[in-house]
Amino acid sequence: MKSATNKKSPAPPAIEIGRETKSELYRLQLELRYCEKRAYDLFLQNLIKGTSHLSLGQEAIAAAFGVAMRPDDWTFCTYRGHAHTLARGASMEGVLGELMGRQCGLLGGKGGSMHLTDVAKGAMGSYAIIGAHLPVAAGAAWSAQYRGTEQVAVCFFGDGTTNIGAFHEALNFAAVWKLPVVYVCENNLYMEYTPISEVTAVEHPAADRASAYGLPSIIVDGNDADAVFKIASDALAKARAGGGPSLIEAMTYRHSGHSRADPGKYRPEGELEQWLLRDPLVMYRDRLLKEGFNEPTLKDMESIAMGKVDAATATAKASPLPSIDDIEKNVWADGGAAWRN
Amino acid sequence: MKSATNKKSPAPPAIEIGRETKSELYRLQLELRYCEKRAYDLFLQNLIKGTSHLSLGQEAIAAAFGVAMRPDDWTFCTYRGHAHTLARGASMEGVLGELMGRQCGLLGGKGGSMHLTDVAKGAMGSYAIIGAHLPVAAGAAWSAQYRGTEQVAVCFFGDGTTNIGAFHEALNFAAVWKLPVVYVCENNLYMEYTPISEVTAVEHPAADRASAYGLPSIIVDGNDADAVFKIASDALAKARAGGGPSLIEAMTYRHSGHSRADPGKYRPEGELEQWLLRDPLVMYRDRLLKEGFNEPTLKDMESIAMGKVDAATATAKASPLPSIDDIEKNVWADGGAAWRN
Amino acid sequence: MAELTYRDAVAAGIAQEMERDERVVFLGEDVAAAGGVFKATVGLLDKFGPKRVRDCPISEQAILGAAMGAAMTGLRPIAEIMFSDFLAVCWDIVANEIAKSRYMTNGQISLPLVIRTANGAGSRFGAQHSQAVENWAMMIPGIKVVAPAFPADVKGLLAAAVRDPDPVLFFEQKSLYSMKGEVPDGEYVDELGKAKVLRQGKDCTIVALASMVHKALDAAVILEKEHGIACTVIDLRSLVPLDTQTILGEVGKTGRLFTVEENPRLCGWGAEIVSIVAEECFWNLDAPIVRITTPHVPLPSADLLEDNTIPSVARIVREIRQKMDY
Amino acid sequence: MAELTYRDAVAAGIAQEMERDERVVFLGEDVAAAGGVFKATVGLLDKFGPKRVRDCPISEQAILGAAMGAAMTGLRPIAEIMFSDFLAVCWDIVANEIAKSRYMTNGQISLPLVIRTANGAGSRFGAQHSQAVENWAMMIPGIKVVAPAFPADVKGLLAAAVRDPDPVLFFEQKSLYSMKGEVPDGEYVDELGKAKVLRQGKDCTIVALASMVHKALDAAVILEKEHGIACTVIDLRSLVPLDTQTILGEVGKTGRLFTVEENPRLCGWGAEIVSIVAEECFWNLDAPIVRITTPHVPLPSADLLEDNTIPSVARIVREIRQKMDY
Ligand SMILES: Cc1ncc(C[n+]2csc(CCOP(=O)(O)OP(=O)(O)O)c2C)c(N)n1
Ligand SMILES: Cc1ncc(C[n+]2csc(CCOP(=O)(O)OP(=O)(O)O)c2C)c(N)n1
Ligand SMILES: [Mg+2]
Ligand SMILES: [Mg+2]
Repeated sequence: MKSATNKKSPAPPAIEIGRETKSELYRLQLELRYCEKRAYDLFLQNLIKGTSHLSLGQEAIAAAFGVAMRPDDWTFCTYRGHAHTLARGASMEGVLGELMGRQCGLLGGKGGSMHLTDVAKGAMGSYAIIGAHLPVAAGAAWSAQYRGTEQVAVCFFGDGTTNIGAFHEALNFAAVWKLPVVYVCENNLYMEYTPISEVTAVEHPAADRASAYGLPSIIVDGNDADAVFKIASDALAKARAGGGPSLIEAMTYRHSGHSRADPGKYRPEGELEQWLLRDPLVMYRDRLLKEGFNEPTLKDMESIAMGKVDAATATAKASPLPSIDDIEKNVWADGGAAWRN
Repeated sequence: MKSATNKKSPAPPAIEIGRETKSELYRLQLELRYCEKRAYDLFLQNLIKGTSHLSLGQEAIAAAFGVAMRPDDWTFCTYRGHAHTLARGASMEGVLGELMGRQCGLLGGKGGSMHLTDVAKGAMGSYAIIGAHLPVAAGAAWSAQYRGTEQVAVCFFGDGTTNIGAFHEALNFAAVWKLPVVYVCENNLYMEYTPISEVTAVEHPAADRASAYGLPSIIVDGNDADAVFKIASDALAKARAGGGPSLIEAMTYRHSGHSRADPGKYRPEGELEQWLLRDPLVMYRDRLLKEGFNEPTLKDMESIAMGKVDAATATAKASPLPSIDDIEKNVWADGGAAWRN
Repeated sequence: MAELTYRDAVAAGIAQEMERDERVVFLGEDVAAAGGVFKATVGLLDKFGPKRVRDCPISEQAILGAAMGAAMTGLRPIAEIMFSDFLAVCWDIVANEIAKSRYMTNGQISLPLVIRTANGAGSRFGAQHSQAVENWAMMIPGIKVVAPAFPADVKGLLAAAVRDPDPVLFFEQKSLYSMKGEVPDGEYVDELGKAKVLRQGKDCTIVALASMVHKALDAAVILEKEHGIACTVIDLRSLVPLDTQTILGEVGKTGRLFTVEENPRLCGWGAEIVSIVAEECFWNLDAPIVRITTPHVPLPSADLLEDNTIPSVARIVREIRQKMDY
Repeated sequence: MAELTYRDAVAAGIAQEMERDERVVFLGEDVAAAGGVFKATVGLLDKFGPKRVRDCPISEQAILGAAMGAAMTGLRPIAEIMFSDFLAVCWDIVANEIAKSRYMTNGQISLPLVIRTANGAGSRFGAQHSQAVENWAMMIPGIKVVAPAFPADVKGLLAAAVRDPDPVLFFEQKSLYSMKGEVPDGEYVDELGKAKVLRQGKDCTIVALASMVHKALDAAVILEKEHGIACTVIDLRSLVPLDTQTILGEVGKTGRLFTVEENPRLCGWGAEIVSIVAEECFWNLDAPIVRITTPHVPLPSADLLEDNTIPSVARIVREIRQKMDY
């Protein structure tokens, strides 16, 4: 098992995390975990079709950024974007409804699991073609820079994504233009079914390449919400201050298969079990207890989160299907799909 | 003026360059120089149409590789590929004829200046879309590796090319598969009209990125044929021995504009003049004289080279135009262009 | 004859060619150890080893570029692009490099390679994983375009593609991977550029491809039984080369042409066929030519929406019936 | 009215919009300091400064991705892709991202952006710098496609494209950059999706685009003078939206349709128009519809070869004359 190392990282920023923030971090991780688990159950019940990519085990990263970001910052995610979208405050019924192809879905059933978007919350889309959203995030950052709004774009992607051309173009572009964008590589050790080490020339696919863009190498334990929160806050502050982009590699592991279709058989025996010992939620709960949160408070939070997921599930299930008329809507800004007169 | 530095380079290999090799290096540089100048003259006479990108000032690199490579090695070039194609032994009338759109042209007038190819000599094509040939060269190297032939693919490209996605994909791919390919970045300080430093996040666009592919950083004085020859021999030997790819950054400067259309006005005053002092041909001639070659020998070589260019020009001029029937030939292996029955 | 799935016919076709010819190599993402995300290449790694069956990074330009470089130096690579939508990230290598190299070099460079890719809708994968993009390829001179509808054609045409001296883009229909069908045992090689008349009828000619062949056949049964309209159904099987003789011959007999296309409307292959028929078979036409296509929209993902976007059997029946009333 | 070149009309159109709207920004390779390799954007850097007019690395995916990200967050970017052939290296951003985002997000994301690019043949640049690829774009639902033939249209349609709330791919014809023409002074905005009837004749209708408009007009003069054939000539000006009313109306009058396309034959925009006419205007047709296109080959570079590959005035005259003898 590879573990997070700090060998190449700058000294951790001296941010102190308050109790309220810690509570937020736990709440959000809980919601993401429970909602993803629910999505999985709904698949098994055949209420969710198509494909779906869960973030189980990787929630600390989405949660930490969700808490650290300003409401008007922007998130860009991949097909594995349920958690990141929820972490910006998108409604759970909007997410579950979309997975189920209901009218209440964030996209009214037009996009599905891989394209979750909630522009009002700053969730600027989930992109299902590897690498594409990295330059798009740079563009949003350019817009913030141009207008002087101090907004920051945060772009999440996987280890496998570092090998596609768009990664390289976006990083260089962002660095040269000193754009306020934070690139977050969630290194979960696999690109789909292939170990990342078998297809990548360096050990740390993001961090070992930061220098190619004049950026410092940053590696963080992606299963430790506090550690990610600190790194995130630092990178966001730097971006807001005009200091340009950051590239962060967060070491983590997904507990489930790559997608719904994948039982994850290619993993060496015992690997999952070892990572389960480092489950971000379990670790965070232990830490909170050690830091003086009490068991009833945490239990309460847990049942509130579960209640939220249950309510959202019920709402989504009750939502009607979209209308066939929707098919020819919203190709163009006029709401229609006409290509001729 | 930026000059070549060796600060990050490994110790230069201990290759001794014999007198015959030196003579070859001078001969080849002369031929490349004279032929490119002739191409320029032929433009001015309107005998060459379209666009054309000359290597004037950059000949040492093409020549050094041309001498160092094995006859069955492969070259992949860009639209700035006259010199590299000639350096593999392609006929001068084939090159000039192609520029003039004549039947004797290497491509029978089908390709033009930007696509020179001579498969029989291992010149596997000139590619006019930035970056595309880097993965293609990796593929040729894979084929050599697969068949165990110890052939090496050499791929030339410019500084500006390091910012496109295909560069990144090819370098990682070649490194992971340990392919026998040598990537040669000719850093002539400009991508077309834009100084490379304005659009690149690192000082050395190739060398500062080598580590992103687990490769050593190599910078060489691209105006010194001996220095390039040594580095080339080393990289070719490493590739042949199964040691995998190299990425070499050769510092150089083009004396003419980017293309036929470009007077080069964007260059700061005096820059060209300073680089002319480091003209690879002038420097090499001086060195040969110092090393005991005598003036008449060199003069002889020069007039022989010029004679060769004159003869090729005459042949090309005398060659007929291609036939209109050629238009629908050679889309397919059967020689034709039929897409239907 | 054995009964194979469409997916297993892929593996069978590749295996047949790899056994025969050591120059055939296979590369792609997750294709070796995992046997492909559609499980269409299971067993090849075990059979042919990691030197010939190779997993790649997510670098589609490098994958196709490597296939191209290998092909021009003596190998016969088969490269997989996981979803045909991803051809967009390596479109330069397909459209500008692979397709043009032989022509630009006046025949010096040969590229005997095959690009296999999973094409088409029906899996609720949304707009970026469901496109039918065979017309992207048909537009580009210099590359052959094949799209089989049946397991036997998968094996036979894939083998033909591997043996072809020119580059071939081979579209596998992802919604058909689990379809079963008879596939000839032993060495089996088909021929590129031959359409198949699957059914003959006097009233109209339906031209279809890949998934739409099955819908056209189903529609033809209903049209005959319920409405007394007898349809000829042509499975194109390949777009380049295009078997215009079969099309013109059949349209000549029925005087009526319908195309059924999964691609969005504009510039689909059906338009090209219409333009050929409207020029060369004009005097035999009895009525307007009608194209039944996906509307010109990206694909939605929800079941209900996706099913009502791509041409359905019901829609084919309805449109043909209405138009035959002319 | 001032006389401007096609190239200067580009700069004039951009300048007009940048002056009007601070959200309009412009990015591309060598576009700022150098004023573009075709000198179509000279003066913009001086006028609007380096914050709004920006030189980029050779990173087409980053350029279009940045334009997309900026557009969805409130800017109105104009991005240049130097040669339209290079759209292949960023095709994913065009075809899968920009074109689909509004639809996939059910209208949440708006992308008011323009991609300008130099299209077409005639400069002896060879197969990778000479393509007419407007049909690549027409195939993709979700992006508008414009291709002007005259300087005035360049300015007016470019302004309309910048103001359009949807993404527009704007094809400039590189062989026309030095063509001169009258361009309205002051603020000038045209409308997307309107074809223009440039000449009316009773015998047949010719539909053309960009460079082919000029050839069609020249051919029409010869056909009338030397052969007594009176042609209507339609300049499409935009492919999406497509002005089918004008096409159908004019074909209805003449009963004969010829398309003149610079793109290689298969799946060109002409095929789409033929398919519309063959369905909706069938009963008014007097004879086969004929497409005059570049043969389905990559473009050769030598003068003689290039000139004989793309449709020439002589070939248009010849084909129409022969076919009108039917
Ligand atoms: C251009 C492209 N190639 C391939 C794919 C198929 N694909 C989807 S996810 C994936 C693996 C991505 O791995 P990584 O970046 O590590 O992200 P993770 O799934 O682990 O979060 C691949 C290959 C794709 N969507 N787009
Ligand atoms: C994908 C692509 N983008 C842009 C161009 C236009 N272009 C041709 S050469 C060039 C500059 C290349 O610079 P560099 O790599 O430094 O090579 P040099 O010309 O200096 O040898 C550009 C932008 C192209 N041919 N392909
Ligand atoms: Mg991963
Ligand atoms: Mg350069």
